[in-house]
Amino acid sequence: MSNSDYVLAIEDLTVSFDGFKAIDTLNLYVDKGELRVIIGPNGAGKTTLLDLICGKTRASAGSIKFKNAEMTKLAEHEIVRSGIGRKFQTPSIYENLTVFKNLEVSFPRGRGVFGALKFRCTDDVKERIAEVAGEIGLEEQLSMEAGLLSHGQKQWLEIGMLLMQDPELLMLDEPIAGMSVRERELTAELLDRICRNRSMIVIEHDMDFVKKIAHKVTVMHQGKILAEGPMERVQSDPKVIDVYLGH
Amino acid sequence: MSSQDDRDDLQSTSRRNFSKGLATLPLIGMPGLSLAAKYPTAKVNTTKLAVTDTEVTVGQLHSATGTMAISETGSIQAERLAIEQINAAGGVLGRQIKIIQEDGASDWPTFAEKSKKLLVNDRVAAVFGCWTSASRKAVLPIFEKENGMLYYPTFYEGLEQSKNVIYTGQEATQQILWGLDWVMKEKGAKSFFLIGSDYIWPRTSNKIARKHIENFRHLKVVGEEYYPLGHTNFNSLINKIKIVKPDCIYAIVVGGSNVAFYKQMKAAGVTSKKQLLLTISVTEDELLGIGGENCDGFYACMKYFQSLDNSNNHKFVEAFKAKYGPKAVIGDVTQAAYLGPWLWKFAVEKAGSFDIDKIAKASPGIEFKGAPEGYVKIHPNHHLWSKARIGEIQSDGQFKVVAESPELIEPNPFPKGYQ
Amino acid sequence: MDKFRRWIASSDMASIVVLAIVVFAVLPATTDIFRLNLIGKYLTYAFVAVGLVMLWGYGGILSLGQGVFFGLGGYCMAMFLKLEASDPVSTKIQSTPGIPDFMDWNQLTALPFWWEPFRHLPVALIGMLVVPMVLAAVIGFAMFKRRVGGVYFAIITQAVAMIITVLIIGQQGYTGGVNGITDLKTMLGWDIRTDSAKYILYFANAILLFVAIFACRAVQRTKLGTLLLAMRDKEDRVRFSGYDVANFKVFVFCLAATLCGVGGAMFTLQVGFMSPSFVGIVPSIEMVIFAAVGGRMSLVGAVYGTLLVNFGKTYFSESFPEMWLFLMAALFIGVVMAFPNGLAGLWESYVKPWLLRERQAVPVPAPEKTPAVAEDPSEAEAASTRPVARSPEHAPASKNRSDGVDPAVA
Amino acid sequence: MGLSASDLWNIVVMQGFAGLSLFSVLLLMGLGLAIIFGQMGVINMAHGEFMTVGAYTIFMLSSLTETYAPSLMPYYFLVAIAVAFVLAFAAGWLAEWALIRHLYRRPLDTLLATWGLSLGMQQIFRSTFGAKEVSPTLPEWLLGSWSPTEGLDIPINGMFVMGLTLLVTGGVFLMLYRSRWGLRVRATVSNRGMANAIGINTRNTDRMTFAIGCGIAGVAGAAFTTIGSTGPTSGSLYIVDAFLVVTFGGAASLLGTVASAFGIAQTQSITEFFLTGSMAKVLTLLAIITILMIRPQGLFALKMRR
Repeated sequence: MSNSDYVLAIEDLTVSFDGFKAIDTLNLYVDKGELRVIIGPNGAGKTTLLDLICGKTRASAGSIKFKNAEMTKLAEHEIVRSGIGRKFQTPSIYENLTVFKNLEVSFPRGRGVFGALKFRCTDDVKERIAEVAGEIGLEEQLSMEAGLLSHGQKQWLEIGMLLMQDPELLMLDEPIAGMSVRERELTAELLDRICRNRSMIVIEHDMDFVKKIAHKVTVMHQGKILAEGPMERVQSDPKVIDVYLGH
Repeated sequence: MSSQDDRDDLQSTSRRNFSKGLATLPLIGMPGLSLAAKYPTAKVNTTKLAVTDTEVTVGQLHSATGTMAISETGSIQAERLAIEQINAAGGVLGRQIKIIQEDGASDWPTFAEKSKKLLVNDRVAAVFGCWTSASRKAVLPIFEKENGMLYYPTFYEGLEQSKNVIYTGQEATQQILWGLDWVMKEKGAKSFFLIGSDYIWPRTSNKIARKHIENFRHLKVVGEEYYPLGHTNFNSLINKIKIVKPDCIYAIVVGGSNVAFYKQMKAAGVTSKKQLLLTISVTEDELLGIGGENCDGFYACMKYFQSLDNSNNHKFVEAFKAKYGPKAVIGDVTQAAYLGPWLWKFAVEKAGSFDIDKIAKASPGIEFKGAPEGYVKIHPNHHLWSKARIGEIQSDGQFKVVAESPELIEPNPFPKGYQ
Repeated sequence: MDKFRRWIASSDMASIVVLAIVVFAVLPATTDIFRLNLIGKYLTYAFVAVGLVMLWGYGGILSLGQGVFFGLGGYCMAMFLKLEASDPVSTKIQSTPGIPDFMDWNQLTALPFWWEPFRHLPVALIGMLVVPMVLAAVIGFAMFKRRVGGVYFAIITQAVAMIITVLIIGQQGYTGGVNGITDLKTMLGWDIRTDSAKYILYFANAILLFVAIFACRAVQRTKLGTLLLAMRDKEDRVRFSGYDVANFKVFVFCLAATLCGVGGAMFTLQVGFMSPSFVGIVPSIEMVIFAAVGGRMSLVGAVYGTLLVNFGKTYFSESFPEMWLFLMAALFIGVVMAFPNGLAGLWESYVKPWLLRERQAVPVPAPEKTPAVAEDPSEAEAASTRPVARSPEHAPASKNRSDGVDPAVA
Repeated sequence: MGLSASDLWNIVVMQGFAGLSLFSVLLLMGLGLAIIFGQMGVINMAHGEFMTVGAYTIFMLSSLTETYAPSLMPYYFLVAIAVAFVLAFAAGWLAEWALIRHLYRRPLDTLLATWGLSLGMQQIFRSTFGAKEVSPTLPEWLLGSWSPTEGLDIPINGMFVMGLTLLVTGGVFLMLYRSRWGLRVRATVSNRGMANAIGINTRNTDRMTFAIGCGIAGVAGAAFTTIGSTGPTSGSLYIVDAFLVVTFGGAASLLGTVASAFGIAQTQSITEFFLTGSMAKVLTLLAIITILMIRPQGLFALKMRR
């Protein structure tokens, strides 16, 4: 079977830390335009999976193919440049730069040393920044130091920084942690909007939120996939209930 | 060392003792003022040096801090003692000597900076200072350019001669050749293992030693090893020595390494009972740190030892201890540093002027009969004629003088056949 | 007058102008040539300090081996000057005339081949820039590609400094050993030891220093400068924004090294010799201290810091020879404890508010905002784990604020 | 060269011992730093000076004993080592209180501050004991060598240092992994906030840890009087080596420090045997740098799930 239909095809992926298998012969396929949510109890290996895809952790075995290109041997920045964006669990933004600068730095031009020296903030860059800022609802805060944003705004800013690069696969690790109810709603809408022309993988614990956004849900447990499918089916899967309720 | 307190009683004892030794000198006891009047400042100082009717300023430039302070402290003390004694005896041309002390801080660029300050800013009439070759090399161009006069106390590698420096220590051949001949003749040494800290003085000295051993005496050098300055572990080296079993170890290890070397030699069973060792880098000062018990029975070749038995030296040791305490020790360089101010004084008086050019011209031929080492004379090449002596290390940190060259040895900083 | 005061307080250009007045007018006018030459020597260290602002303040990379690059630059220049000083006539007493004296003492009978190119001034000039840069690139690629950072990098640079020192001292036939390369006299026939030469060299050095400051300032203002700050605080985020972080670190390391090389070469010219005592660990740490005293985020501060520490060293050691080490120790400890942002921090938090004190009375649309960042405890904590405090009194932070505003908001 | 087989054997044994003895020297000087730098993250550039405190303690007590109770000379050394620990401990306590505790959040700043501290301490030594080196009189039994057979000399001071290293290392291991203090230290290291929250007095723990590290440095300095020099700047001879040992081992791992001391000592003593001293030093350092490049976190880095 050809995997070329999938944006992301993970096969037999394994990683072990001193013998402990955090990810164990895992297979996962993500479609174009799909918003996949990964859930699972703590220590299931969700974040490790994202780390593996974006190259932060190196696989012990298996393959990760993005648009049919092998990712496991690439350096992190090469993975990013091929179109994968990743948001970290705790908002990872440059706190002492302005929101504007945060976005500008993320613009995918002048990524080499000399490119960065030559880079000028031309009109198309400004336009793009304004566009993204509108998308994440931070137009008013562009000149504010990013450290002064609220926790939710910081999460949005990080998503905005990823959007600047217009990735084909966007991976978000707990994007609504620490958000108010109102902010969660806005985030759900935001994710819905930005999902239109790209694939996404989201890790989330909040089941209501998952229900709202997920096209398909993958449940992980002890480094393996326990169940996969639409939310309703997964929710009623006895194995899943077992794991979540615990013994 | 400006902390030295002017204890009048001590000073007067030293003065009394010393004046006896200097009875031959014509200036002792003459009232200063009349002498100064005889030599008006305008006449004796035509180059705007820091000389007034009553005072002449000299500089002292050693490391009071940093790693070299260990070695240079003795020189600072000896020069101060000499200057104090000269002042007590009426000064130079009726002028009291005033000292400006600068700290070279064991850092060659600092030496250069401070020497410039002394010569350009303070216009000192002479500088007593430097210890390592590196510091001398750093200041030498400045002394030549600004036309200053440096009295340099350390035994050194030679290969240098300057109008602006008087070398009161031995150049390499004076210290090396006679000593090597002595171990060959008296101890029957036929094979040598040369050891040094890795810098210019040990390397040049060992080069001269090797040439002497191989080309002139036709004996064998069985090993030559250098270790970085500050190296503290010599066990591997000691094992290498044990393999080749040289008749004589010729050691030029310096600084903190010195202590580690001898302590580890002793611990490895390489003691004077089994092994002959000759060094040119251990004086009484170094023995303070090494501990005599760790290297007793080994030999050092110097021109001066504290235990030297002559009346000049007895007075000198007495005065030194009176000033710096009964536990103070005097090494070869300390004595050489003590010569500096005296040789300068004699040169000024011979020239009748403080001008550097006149002093430089007057210096050759100057004798110091009151020198603790016995007698020295300045050679036209600005080094000193002096004797070489072999001392055997005693466990109390002193040397027993076991041999002495019969004649003064001529300084030869550019020895033919040794380069 | 008010306008002027506000300009002084708010523009980083103003601080450069003030420094220029100090360096080009005040110091030469008030000191004799001996002291001026000393200041010239200090200003050569300022190159290293300026480089450290970029490397450490901006890049967050602490190198304890900057002396290596200073030394290499200095040696390149010293080799050229030494060859010029070693013409066959003035070295005729040697057994091999025409080679440097220390080679002759070490039985070398011919000039080593790698000395040969240094007969030409252009080679020496290029060498003083390229040799430190290449070594920095080699170390940088080896370390940063492997993600060696922080304290590990600092300690490895110490080991490098140690290696280079041992090599230079051990290979004395080729390098002059512990004595270094001394007795340098002329450059292309021009006597560098005269007073007039010292004046000229002082100003040449000062001009080069300002070129360096402007170059660094220009780099700070590019995206690369922003990226350095970004990397320092959130390296992973930069990496996962598609940047090869190591390359940027190598660049800034090379930049700092090159500046060191220029400083070293100017040192050789002004002081007249070069020795391995600069290459070691002690001077390298001292140079870090210059930058720390000046304020590690401020280019201009670094120059003041260098001047202050060295004035202190010279003054204390001349006036209190017994005490001076205590005073220096107190200075270092005091700066680190009380003024972690150095002189620049003092300026930003005391002088500047004072200069701007009437702002409330006469409201003017200053390009600045004054967010109260430092009050937020969680952030203060996050920030303080980094070598650089990022409180609002920071020059670059405020620069970024004013920069960031213009396009989008206006 | 006229070497018999037994001569050769003796050299091999002695060379092996030389390596072990350097190992124990490196380990002993690294241990205190492994606690201060490895566990607390404080870059203590004054570590060498705390060693010098220990060395001068030996000197003072040897002088006192020699003057007032010469009959006790054979025994004073052991007591003096304990006193060296106490004095260096006290000095460390003081330094922590006055200086270090303000800087925990700025590790690189500790480097600068402790550099200043080391300058100050050197000057204190110089003012108190004079600029020249001193030589404490060591008890007879510590001097010389033990020769079980002809031509084989095992340094007694080397064996003593080795024994002491073993003792101190064992002690540190026990303290760190078996005692309440060790638990508190490790808890504080891995999560300061949490440690505070569960009622650990992190401030006291820090001070105690720093002081113990300094105390061990004092013991090392005391032991090194048997093999090295005692002077105001003696400590500076050891500082870079000590940092390399700890870094090379992987800062947070005590076992790493042991392994790295062993590796560095063997490399150095073997290369020294076959090459010149200077080249041996260069090669050893290059090897360390290369391995650190391959394993950026040191030999025994904690592999953590990120």
